[in-house]
Amino acid sequence: MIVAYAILLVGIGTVVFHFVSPWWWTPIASNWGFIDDVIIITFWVTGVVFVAVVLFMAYCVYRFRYKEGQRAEYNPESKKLEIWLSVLTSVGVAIMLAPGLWAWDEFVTVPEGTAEFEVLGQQWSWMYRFPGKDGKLGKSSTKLIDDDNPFGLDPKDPNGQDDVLIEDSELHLPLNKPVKVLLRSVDVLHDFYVPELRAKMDMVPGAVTYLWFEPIRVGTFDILCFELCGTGHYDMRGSLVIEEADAFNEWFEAQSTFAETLARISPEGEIEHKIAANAAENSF
Amino acid sequence: MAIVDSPVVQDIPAAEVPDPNEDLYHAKSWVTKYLFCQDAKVIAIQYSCTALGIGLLGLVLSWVMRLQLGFPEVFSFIEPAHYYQFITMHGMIMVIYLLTALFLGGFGNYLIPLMLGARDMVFPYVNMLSYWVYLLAVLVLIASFFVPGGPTGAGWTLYPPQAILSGTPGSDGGIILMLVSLSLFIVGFTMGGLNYVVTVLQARTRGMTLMRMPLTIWGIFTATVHALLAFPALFVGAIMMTLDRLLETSFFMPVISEMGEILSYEGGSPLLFQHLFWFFGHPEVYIVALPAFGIVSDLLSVHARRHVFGYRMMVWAIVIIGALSFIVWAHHMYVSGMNPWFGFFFATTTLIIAVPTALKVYNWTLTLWRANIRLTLPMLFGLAFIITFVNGGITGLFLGNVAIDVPLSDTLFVVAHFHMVMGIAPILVVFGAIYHWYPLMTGRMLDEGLGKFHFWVTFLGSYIIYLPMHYLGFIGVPRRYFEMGETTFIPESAQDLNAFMTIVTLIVGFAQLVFLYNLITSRKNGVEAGPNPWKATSLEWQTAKTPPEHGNFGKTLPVVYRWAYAYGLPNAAQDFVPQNLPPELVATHVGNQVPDTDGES
Amino acid sequence: MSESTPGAIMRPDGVEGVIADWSSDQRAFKKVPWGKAMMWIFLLSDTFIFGCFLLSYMTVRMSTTVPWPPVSDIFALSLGGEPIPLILIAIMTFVLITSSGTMVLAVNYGYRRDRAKTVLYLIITAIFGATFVGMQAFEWTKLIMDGVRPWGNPFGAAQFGSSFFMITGFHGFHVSVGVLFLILIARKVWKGEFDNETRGFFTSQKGRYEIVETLGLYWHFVDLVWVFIFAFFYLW
Amino acid sequence: MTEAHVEGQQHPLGVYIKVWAWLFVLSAFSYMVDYYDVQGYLRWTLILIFMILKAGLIIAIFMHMAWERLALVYAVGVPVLAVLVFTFLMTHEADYTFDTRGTFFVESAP
Repeated sequence: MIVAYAILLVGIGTVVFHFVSPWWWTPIASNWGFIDDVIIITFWVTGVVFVAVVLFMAYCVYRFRYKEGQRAEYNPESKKLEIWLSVLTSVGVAIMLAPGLWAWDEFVTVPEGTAEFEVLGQQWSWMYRFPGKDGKLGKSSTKLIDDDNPFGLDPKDPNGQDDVLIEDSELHLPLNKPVKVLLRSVDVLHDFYVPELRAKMDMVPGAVTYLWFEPIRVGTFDILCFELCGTGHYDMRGSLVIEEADAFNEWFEAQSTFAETLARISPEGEIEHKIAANAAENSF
Repeated sequence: MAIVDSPVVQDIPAAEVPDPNEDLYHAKSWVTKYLFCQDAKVIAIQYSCTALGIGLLGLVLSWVMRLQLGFPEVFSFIEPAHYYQFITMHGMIMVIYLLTALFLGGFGNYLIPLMLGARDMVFPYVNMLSYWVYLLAVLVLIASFFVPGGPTGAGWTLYPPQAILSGTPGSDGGIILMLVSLSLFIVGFTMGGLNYVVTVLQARTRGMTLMRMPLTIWGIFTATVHALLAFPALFVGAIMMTLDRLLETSFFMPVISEMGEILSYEGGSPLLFQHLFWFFGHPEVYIVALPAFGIVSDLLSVHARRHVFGYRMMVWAIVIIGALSFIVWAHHMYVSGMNPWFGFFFATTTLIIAVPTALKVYNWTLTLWRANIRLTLPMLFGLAFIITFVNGGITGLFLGNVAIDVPLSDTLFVVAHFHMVMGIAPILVVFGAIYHWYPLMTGRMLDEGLGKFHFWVTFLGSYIIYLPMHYLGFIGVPRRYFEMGETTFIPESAQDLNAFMTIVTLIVGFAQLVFLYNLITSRKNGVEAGPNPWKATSLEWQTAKTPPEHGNFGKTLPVVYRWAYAYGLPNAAQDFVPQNLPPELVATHVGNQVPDTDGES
Repeated sequence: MSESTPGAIMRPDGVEGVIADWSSDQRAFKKVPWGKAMMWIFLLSDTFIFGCFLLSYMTVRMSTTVPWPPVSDIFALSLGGEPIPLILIAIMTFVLITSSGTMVLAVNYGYRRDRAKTVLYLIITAIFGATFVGMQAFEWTKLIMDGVRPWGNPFGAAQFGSSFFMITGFHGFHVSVGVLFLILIARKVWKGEFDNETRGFFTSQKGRYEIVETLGLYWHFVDLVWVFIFAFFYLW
Repeated sequence: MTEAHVEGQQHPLGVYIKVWAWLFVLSAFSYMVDYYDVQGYLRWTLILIFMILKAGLIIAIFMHMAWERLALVYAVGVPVLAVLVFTFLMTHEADYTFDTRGTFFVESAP
């Protein structure tokens, strides 16, 4: 008896907790609201199964509890019932899977013409790189990384000259403009995640991964590393400021380009000279 | 030709192999009888004790971690590096050294020969070696706590490059010992696993067809096949990572700039390790789950006094789940940066697995329908398993469905999910199984009062730890964080919840100590069980002596006439008919055991 | 079927036989002794190990942007002035195949209870196996002299050396273990332990000639793996 | 197992010798592929064909698979499919990695 009530309590308690829980996802700040919707669909489908199973169990435990001399029903299987259950389950699974796959298709297919920028992860900080006026990011190599070239950009690549480098963990993005984030790591696995954006992806050294989203809400959000990356993992934080285009442009203009950083490093103008020569060579 | 015998077919085929174990070698000295013993039952107990011992260490580690999470900045002795070492060792110990070893090495060794009517495993010597290599693996694992730099803190997934670089605690000796220990475990396990598989396939008694085997054996058998085919991937990964660490080969290591210094690695693929790891890692989930599925089916059936509903479906479900689990591995890697189209493939295969799994759940509950349910301890644990497993399985549908996994992966939702589904649920079955078979192993019952206390605290406690944890995951609280510090998105109340979970963890942990106490004291003080105290039908309860001796059965092996679930047979004299009761006695025989099992009495 | 098998049942063949065998009692693999069944399943597990080694090698080779070294030239050997590509590997292949041939003879004579010939062929097989390992050692030495190391080499992608030493090393280890067991079993056959079913010193299990076949399976498997290594590593 | 002697595999020596010879020939062929420096798809096809033939002969005759009951053949053969699926997927993974490297990284250090 107590056991049946306990099972009932656990079942009902779970559902009640679901509805009264103060812990729920953060208000969304990107275009990925559909993912939240799929979660809700999944909750409904699976919730019904959970409640049905638990209630059925509680009933059985109550109704068919042990009585001396009583004999259980001998009825090893019922094809009809099992086929019905298989079909129903398959339908339920399809209801969850279809929107899931659709959402994934959206997630991995970046719309044509989406602006790109790069996030660079390393133990245990974030840096960012935007393409300059040419809209193209220059090629890089981890081997080129040193104190003067923390991004490991190729000085010979003309596309990289006007890249805007942000050696700071604060990132700004303009509102309502879709962006493709190229993710690069120079040492170990990291993961770029802003809970309000719902989109995350690992950064794999020796490869470049990506995700895309469209910011739809102004605000300042936490950037967290979501893939264990060593002792300082929990401390690898950044912040994302989503703001109106004007404010963003103002911030963006104040940042320096790769060419400028290189020039700053060599006041003799040696490298600058070399760059100019390179650029001239490639400009035709 | 029918694939399955109908459940109660009474005829038995003629013998093809006359008692293949007739020349079983009996040990003569104390050392070979109890220490270097070749008897599967003794090996089982050695395995179980070692697994429970190392599991206790895993439990203690979880307390320390919870203290840090519940009360950050209170316990100054827990540093970030320690925290990461604790989570790594906790995960590895629980998954591999406790659950895998206990289900297969422990229950597998004990039950396979007994339930199949065999005298022992087919190669007792190799079986014995299996245990000693396992013990060596455990010792190497423990040794890693004492090397400079301590054990590895790379997370139980051991992802390179992080696992072998200096930014991770234990990257000196710890990671090497971890990899060596895993390799040893695999070698040792393979020795045992070959025994389990061949015994099931080749050493059954007369009349014991595959479709008459108890589901326990089906679960353990399929899981062992899994282990034999999945562990190789981990083995290869471990060898390659050891080479990367010691010889600076570049299998998993691309060019790396570590803290401003360019390392000598070049061109390797970190994702390769993840694929190898999860090609092992996903079947590993089923290595733990399938024996639990099988055992719980038997617990429910015996104590509900009713046959398992839809036995054939249950068997096929185990086999199909087993086969599919080799092509779902990358659902652990949706956000790993792998080839994006893999997402479609793996999400589909993963959700297909939900169908046979759900059918198993239905059949467990349908077993209770019109049954005669005895609320014994094994039954309670069985019921609790269903609830926790359904809950954990359902959250698996969130994580398996590729797009939903994107926001949820690497949050506490994942932690809650896998603890529910492959931590708590299988452990509940382990407890149920111990309460169920302890009388067979020792001849005495475990104390019922202590058992009830243990059950309620463990079940309800762990449920209220992990249920709310999912919701922290929805907020976006990451796993593997030493402390959250300042954030803009986590409410204050989340910390209160964390503190609450920590307190409950400690209470649940205490209950496990009560269980251990029960386990030890009942050995001497428990009520005498007598033969077949649960009135079960399967062969392990039909031995001449309880506990069974070396050779398991008497002079002749039992002959099986029916499936293991002949409960409530309408025309039988009592509500259960042992598998080896000759058909002509079904209507008249009363008693816990079949007489004349050994032709002696 | 011999009369010594009590109650032997005629079984259907083909796919029907699969179903009949799997749904029968006592054993799923009819006429297969325990040791052989165990060896087959071990080999299946080992197949997964070598499979994983080879696919890891494939993955790193396909994903690195550094060109793969010219394998055939690296393994060339000068015989009489002209370097002949892969000649050593070819000889090694022939040696291993020959050993497989002698092994199969040993198994055959074992079942005929021809003690002397069984021992003879087991020993020949062991000698071929040892020769193979010796040539492999020579090959390793040559490569190391050429500057190939597990962590890098002067010819191209670093993964060439790492995969080479790892895969051939693991295979060579298998061959060496096989040689040890060949010698061990040859000794047992010579002492007649399989004729009078003496119990093993460690295992306390009775010795039987089927052990030679079980060992044969292992030895052929080692040969089989080499077929794949030869194709995928040396020729590809 | 008293009946062990009837359970063994006994076959005439001739078939072994023939297979042995074939293995030599096939090995020689696959060596010739390299010796005559055949390149491209033809090379890979030939290598695979010879490899599969050799492997088939070893498994079927030397390892007696041809004479075993299908129950054993399937039990050993079917699981190997898992490795093939794994390999197939890894070719795509490796290609993908290679492509991103080519797109975003410069080849070598200065």
